[in-house]
Amino acid sequence: MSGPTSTRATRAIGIATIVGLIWFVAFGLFLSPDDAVQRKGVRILYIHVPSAWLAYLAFIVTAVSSAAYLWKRTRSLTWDRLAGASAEVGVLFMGITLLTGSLWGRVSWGVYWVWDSRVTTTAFLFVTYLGYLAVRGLGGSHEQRARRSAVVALLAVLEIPLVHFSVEWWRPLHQQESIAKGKLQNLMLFSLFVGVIVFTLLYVWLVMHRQRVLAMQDALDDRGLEFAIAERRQEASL
Amino acid sequence: MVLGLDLVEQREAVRSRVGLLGHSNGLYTDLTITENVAFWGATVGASAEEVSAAVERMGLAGRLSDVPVRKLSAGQRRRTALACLIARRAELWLLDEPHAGLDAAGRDELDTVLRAATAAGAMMIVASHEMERAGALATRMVEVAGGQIRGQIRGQESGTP
Amino acid sequence: MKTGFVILSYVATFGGIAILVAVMMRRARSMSARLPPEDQPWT
Amino acid sequence: MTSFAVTKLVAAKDLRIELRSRVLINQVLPFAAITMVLFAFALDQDDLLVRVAPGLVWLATLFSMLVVVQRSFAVEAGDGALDALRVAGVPAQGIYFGKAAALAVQLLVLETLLFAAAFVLYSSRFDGAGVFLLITSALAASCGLGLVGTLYGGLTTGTKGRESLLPLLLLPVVAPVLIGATRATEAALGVGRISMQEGWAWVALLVTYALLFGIGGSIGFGPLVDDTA
Repeated sequence: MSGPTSTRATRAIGIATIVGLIWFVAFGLFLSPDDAVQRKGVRILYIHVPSAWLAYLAFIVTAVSSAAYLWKRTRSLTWDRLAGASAEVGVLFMGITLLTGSLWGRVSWGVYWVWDSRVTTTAFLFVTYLGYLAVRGLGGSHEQRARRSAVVALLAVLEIPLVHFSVEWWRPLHQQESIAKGKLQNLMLFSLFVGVIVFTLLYVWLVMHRQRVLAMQDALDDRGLEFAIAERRQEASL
Repeated sequence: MVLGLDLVEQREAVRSRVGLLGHSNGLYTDLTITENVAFWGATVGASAEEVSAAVERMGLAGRLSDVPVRKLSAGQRRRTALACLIARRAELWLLDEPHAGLDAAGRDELDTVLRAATAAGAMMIVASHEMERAGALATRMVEVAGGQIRGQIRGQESGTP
Repeated sequence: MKTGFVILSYVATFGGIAILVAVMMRRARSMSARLPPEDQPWT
Repeated sequence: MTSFAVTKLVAAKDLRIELRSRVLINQVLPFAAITMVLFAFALDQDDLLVRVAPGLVWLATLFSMLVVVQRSFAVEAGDGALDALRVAGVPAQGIYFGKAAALAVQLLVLETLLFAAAFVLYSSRFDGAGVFLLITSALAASCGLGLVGTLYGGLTTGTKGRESLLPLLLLPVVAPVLIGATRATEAALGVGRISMQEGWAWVALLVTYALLFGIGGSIGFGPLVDDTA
């Protein structure tokens, strides 16, 4: 598993993540009992709930590092790359949340999608951060990209409460969903707990690697740029 | 220090007193010459007289001034942009290849206008490939290549630009 | 039918992550080859 | 030059350009009208149409807004006018609020005409009491849309793939305005199971939305449009 972006730290976290994943799948699929109410359906929740929390964590990290980039004293492209890497991993987890959520909905109520406030806000977040990643893809220098995406990330934070509040008013939370969460026995709670730990490790591991890949990408762009300038300077002095 | 302002601390303040004219003229093509110049004048609260004086000095007065910018020639657009600089009381002009894209007549018109402006006291830094034309205008010339100053062609070392 | 969906959610989640990680690692290897060590401060 | 004076100046300039080029009347309005007619074809039942008329009007407004925003910044980017303004030290807040005000005015004109079309095409009816709620919600929604449209319009000017990026960024963001304005309009027209009092609650949400984006936008607009480091 050790690649060019690996260090002792990522290797340690990587191993811990893999061990955790094996535990998680074992508990999630086999060791934990069926739920009294929804029998097997609860196993999907073991992925759905942690990935939702990790997606929110990822977007908080993106917002904080965007603010750190914009603040004069702590301005550095590392913050920008961390914001980008965390947003990418966040979108991945949000995608998993939506996928497992709709599978769980299908299993529990026989319908893939339900227009209640939480699911709608999740979908909104997914699209918003797809927009954020599209903004990161625009041209311009690294500093322009960093500044532009930092502002968009902070604007996203401004939008979230607005959307959540208006969607909450529009379609209050479904009753069944809150009941299902209510009575999880301890073994199930433990699976959920393992899920959160493992997903957090996975998130950290992914972000560390992704951030270094972005750093290399920037370095490659800069090399390309320097080469062009050097060539022009040489050309001018002929 | 530029125009008495420290470029590090007062970056924003110096902008309003400097006029940059690059390849794009920064005009609203749907509006007429007078409307464009009046708009730019209004950003510094210039009076109607100042606006018409600016249009006058750039040789755009009369019927021409009510023509939408999109119908103008490149030379006329360039002069409209310069009129906007005058209307917004820019003291230092930074002109990037002002002659680019103009025909011979347009260049002569531009030279007379630039010479009149410097006579009226405007300070100008012109970047141009056309040595003879720029040479005729400049009181001091410096050759720049590959981002470094190569040499001083004419004009005193120090003293007024 | 329910177990099918459960298995699907696990396979899709961890299969997807595994594929993305493989792609990322491959791109990292190709980029790292073209970059001198000083551009990779973590090494 | 105070920001407020610049706001008035920029708004007047944008509206004069619009009056001169009449893009709103020649292109945007026909587009919106066609959208309304297509909605009628798609939905096909008259009683259903009356019920969903508010939603259709606001949907047509949102899609038209994309065209108006793109036009508003095409005018700036065409000859580098926006960059020239920033290089000349014109305050970004002034430009932001100026362009947002001009956009809001154009949206209000558009909404008035679309509501008229709704009364004709969808035979919507309403009593006097709803007028005040209808006008207030339209005003609040237009301000919110004007501010948000200018903010993301400024972000996407001059970038490649701009046509597809603006809807991707803008449409999710205006979801609260779509929900709020539609509910408030339904209350005003007395369709749907929403009371007048609830309608006013949605207007409060629209006002909060506009205020938040007024503040956030005026801070974010400068950095978004400045290309200098």
